[in-house]
Amino acid sequence: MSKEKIQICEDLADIMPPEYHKLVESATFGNQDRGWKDIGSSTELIEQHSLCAGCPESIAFRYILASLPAPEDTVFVGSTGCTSLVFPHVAVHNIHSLFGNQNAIASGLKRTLKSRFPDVEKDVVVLAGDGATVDIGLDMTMQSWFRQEKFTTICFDNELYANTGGQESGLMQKGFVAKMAPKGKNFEKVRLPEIAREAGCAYVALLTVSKPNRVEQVIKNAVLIAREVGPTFVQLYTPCILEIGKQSMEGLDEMKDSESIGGRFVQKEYISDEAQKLLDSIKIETKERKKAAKEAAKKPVNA
Amino acid sequence: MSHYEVKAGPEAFLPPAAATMGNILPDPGEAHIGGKIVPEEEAYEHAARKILGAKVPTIFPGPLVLWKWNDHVAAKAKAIRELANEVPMRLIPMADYRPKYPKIDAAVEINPNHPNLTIWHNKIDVCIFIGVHCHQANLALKMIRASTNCYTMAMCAMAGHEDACLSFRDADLEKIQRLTAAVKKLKAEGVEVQANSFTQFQMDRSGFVVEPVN
Amino acid sequence: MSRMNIRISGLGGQGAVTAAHLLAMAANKDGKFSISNPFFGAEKRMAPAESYARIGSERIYDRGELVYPDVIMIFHPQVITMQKSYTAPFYDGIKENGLVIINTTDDLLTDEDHKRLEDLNVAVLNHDATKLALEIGKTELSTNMAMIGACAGITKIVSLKALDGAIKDRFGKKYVASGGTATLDEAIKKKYAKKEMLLKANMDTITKSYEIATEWAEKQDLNLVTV
Amino acid sequence: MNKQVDLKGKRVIASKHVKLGQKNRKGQTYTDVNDIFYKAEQTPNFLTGSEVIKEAIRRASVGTSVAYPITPQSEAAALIGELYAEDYLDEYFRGESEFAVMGQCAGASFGGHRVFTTTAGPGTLRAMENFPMWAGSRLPIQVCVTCRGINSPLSIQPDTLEMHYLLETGMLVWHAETAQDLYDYILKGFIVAEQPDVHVPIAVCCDGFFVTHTKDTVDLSPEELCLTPYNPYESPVTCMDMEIAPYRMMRDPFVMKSNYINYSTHASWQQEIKAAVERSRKHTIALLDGLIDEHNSDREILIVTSGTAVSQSREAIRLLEEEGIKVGLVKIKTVRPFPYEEIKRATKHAKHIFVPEFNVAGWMAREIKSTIPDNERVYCGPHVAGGMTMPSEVIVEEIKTHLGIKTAQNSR
Repeated sequence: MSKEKIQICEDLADIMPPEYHKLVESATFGNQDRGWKDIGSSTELIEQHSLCAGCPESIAFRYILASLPAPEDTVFVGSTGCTSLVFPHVAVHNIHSLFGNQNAIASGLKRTLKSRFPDVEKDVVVLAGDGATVDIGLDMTMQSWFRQEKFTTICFDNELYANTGGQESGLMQKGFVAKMAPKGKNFEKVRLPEIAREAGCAYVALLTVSKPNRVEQVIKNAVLIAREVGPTFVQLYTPCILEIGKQSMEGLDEMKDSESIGGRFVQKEYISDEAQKLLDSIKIETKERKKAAKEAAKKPVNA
Repeated sequence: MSHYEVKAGPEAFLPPAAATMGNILPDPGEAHIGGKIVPEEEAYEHAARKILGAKVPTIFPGPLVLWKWNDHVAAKAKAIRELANEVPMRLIPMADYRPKYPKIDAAVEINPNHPNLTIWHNKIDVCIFIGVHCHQANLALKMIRASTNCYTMAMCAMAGHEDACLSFRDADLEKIQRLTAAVKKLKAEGVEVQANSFTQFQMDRSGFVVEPVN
Repeated sequence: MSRMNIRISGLGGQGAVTAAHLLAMAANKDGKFSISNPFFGAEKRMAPAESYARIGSERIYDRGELVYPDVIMIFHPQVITMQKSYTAPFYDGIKENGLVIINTTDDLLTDEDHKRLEDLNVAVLNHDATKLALEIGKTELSTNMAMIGACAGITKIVSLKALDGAIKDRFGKKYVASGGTATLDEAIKKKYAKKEMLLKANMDTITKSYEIATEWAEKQDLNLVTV
Repeated sequence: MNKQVDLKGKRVIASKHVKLGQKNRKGQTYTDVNDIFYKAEQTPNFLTGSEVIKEAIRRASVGTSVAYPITPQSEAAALIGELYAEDYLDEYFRGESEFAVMGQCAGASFGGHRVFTTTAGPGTLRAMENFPMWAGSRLPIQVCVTCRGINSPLSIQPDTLEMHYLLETGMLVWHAETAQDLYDYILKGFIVAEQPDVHVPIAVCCDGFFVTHTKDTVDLSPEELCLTPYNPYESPVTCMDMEIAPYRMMRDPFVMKSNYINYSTHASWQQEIKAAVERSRKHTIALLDGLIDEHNSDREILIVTSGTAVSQSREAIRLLEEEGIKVGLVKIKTVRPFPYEEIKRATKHAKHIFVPEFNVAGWMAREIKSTIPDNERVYCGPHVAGGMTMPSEVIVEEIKTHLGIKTAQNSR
């Protein structure tokens, strides 16, 4: 599709509530250089969310939506969990189906969109929690990587089952006392980034959402590499402040602590050679495009 | 023929879907009134009379005609406006189907998850759904029948709706115009509009341009 | 209405399923009604495998395991000696005036078996199909062809011409029943190098076996059902 | 309870699609389903059920098929792979489990493809969570269920218990008696399931081995004709391709939190799925010539059943007839929607109604008992299960015993 399609019929425009006018007028659909800085003004992202106040997941959502290269041609696949409370408010088609089969749904969806629209890049992005990605859905997560399905998997890692009240998950750290781990979790946090790399992902990133520019770059890399090269995986630490006993304002500090040296979420990136080549060429293209735009702006209009 | 008459409600805490009561959708060239299959021609006049006899006749345009996703719907939107102006009828949009957070503004929009709020708030007694995806329209129509006294009609672009009190099928631009023509004809024959006077609200991105006045 | 029910008991890999399909296809070509189906457990060589061909003068609805056969063919001695069979004894359910063809050189039946079959007036032919297959078809894999030939020779349930046509349909074009069967087909094809040679060798095996069985049948006092 | 839809002789409105008459990349002509079956010449072929599935899919303009091996459907799923290699399908791959396969099918259907897959026995149960999700999401996916045993101990043989689990999933459930039925139902099933007023998934069931592995004569429509392709925009819900409004669109909205919605939304949603299944009657009657078939249903003794049990009953009726016992037959073609009114009418004169079934539960007999008046007329059985065959002689024996007619066995 093109952004031109997201328009209101003139004859009925005056009865449409303001939020839809904003959606059309100030959306960054079609803008190649959209990014996290647009979150204050672009209402195609999320206007309101229904997560707990101060939840880092809500800000992660906004960064991700702002960083998508082509939201007008992106379809999300979500899974059961807190994220599914946000999806109805997002101006991108999104599918919620079952718990754990998000990567299976995305596999069928991506292949179909590729076959129906061979000349358009339709991006499919999976966005699910750690329970869905690692526990109940691990086989489907990994099998989609084995099969080299060309879409991006994003895992919101809050190290527990937040939506059901804080139960142990595979991505929980060892020793953490939680529901269903009354004596503390007795095995290590699953090393999903390493698994992703070994399972065939062309690009893997592990980070927190404390720094928006980093999130933006990682999401752009992941989506663009998924188009051309193969599966990509991004694991974002979005602590559940409620379940780890923190206050609304303490989410950012928690993320900063965990990403400092020796922490669980020191930023890691794995880029395959082919993916790196692609990123390099994109970098050059972007540079040239911006330079040309700058020069065009310098020239007098009637020249 | 059906024994289950689809009437304006309130019908029950949870009324059955009309299809499970044996009501059948019309074939091309037909429509249904109250569950009874009639020639389409008959339905235009019936619908026009219902509209003209209503105190608060309202059109609920759905996303398929509010959003200009192709040229045909832009033409349909124009025809809907003409119908609304001809009667006149109120226009209240159903822009999408999401459960809205924190709440929907029942005065100026309708949501398929809470359609009765809009009917109650605006005291709507006759309404037409146009351009709503069938699944969502059926949910809303049935919930309206459950708890309001609104007479519902559907201008469906596909196979029609048993859960409306009256339904057209294959409704394209021409059929919307024919309904407008039926209204015009009745008015010319001396049928008077019973609608309460009102001002159609208008909005832009800053909010109301014209506030709804009953 | 007349009907002949044929039950084939063999071991996985012997072509029992193919045999039933060929008989049914041939009957179909002769203008009779027919239906055939296999019955087996998890796919495995040398495990019991059964198949059934029902041939009749009117449309046949009956399917599944054939409990009351007119004709029983035993493709491998182990069906009897090792009880590799879904029905035990292997002739359970056979109808009066029936026929049993066993691929064997020796008599495998006990005195008790003989008595029971005699009481039902069931004829038994010990037929060395594997030997025929090796001699004429030049491969043990043609055992099923020899068995089909014997069945047709005695019962005349299908014509040689129709069998020839069925074989051409089955092996003449690319046919993949399952990975396993495809491999088997390939193995046979390699042995014969050319498809035509395979078809001819199969048909020769059938024909020779048909002649031997016809000769045997003429000496018996058979009262088989005809279709 | 619904009234009977009398639409015999009507044509289903199937193909107002723009592509009618055009050729696809394989040179097949997109043809109205009515013309494929009722105008074109049908040619007899001697094929197994699995080969018949392949031949149906060859003519079905399928976009995506996802495969997973489980006996007895593996062969059909693999044969569809051959069609993919020949470029009849756009997408085909092997999934990692039935649960995943059904998810992959859902994804393909959400994206706007016509989707076909196969499953059997334990696989059907592993996939089960997906089926009500398909229905609730209004995905008109077709799954061919080649029924086999599901219980422990393991059996790969025919058994129709798994169909019982499908009854309340919101899917259309049709039960083929023969390979011919299977061919017809697969092609016609797409057209019915994809009607915009229906638009729910369909399970075309058959008894594994008895149909899939049996070679039988089947009339096929010409290879040069194929179904008109699926139009994803002629749907009661939004196609998930960002090409259609509304753009702020979740399939399906998480109608869970009471502060957003009235709970009647959820209830109405379920009712709407049920309603969609009911709406399929109109189209199914036109295409399948009724939801049931009747043979001498005015007789006092009737057999009412579906699937292979019908075939075995036909033979049993033949045998009984030879002894002068006259028995009528009602074949049930669709289990969802259930032909309540048709069965009520067809069994009006019957004094004894026998329901032979290939499962221990006797679910079909329960369905019939809950439908007709004076249901003590219904005799639940005979039953076989776990791969046992049901010889016609056993049906004969059980009918005679129940009616108090002496036989060699029951007088022992």
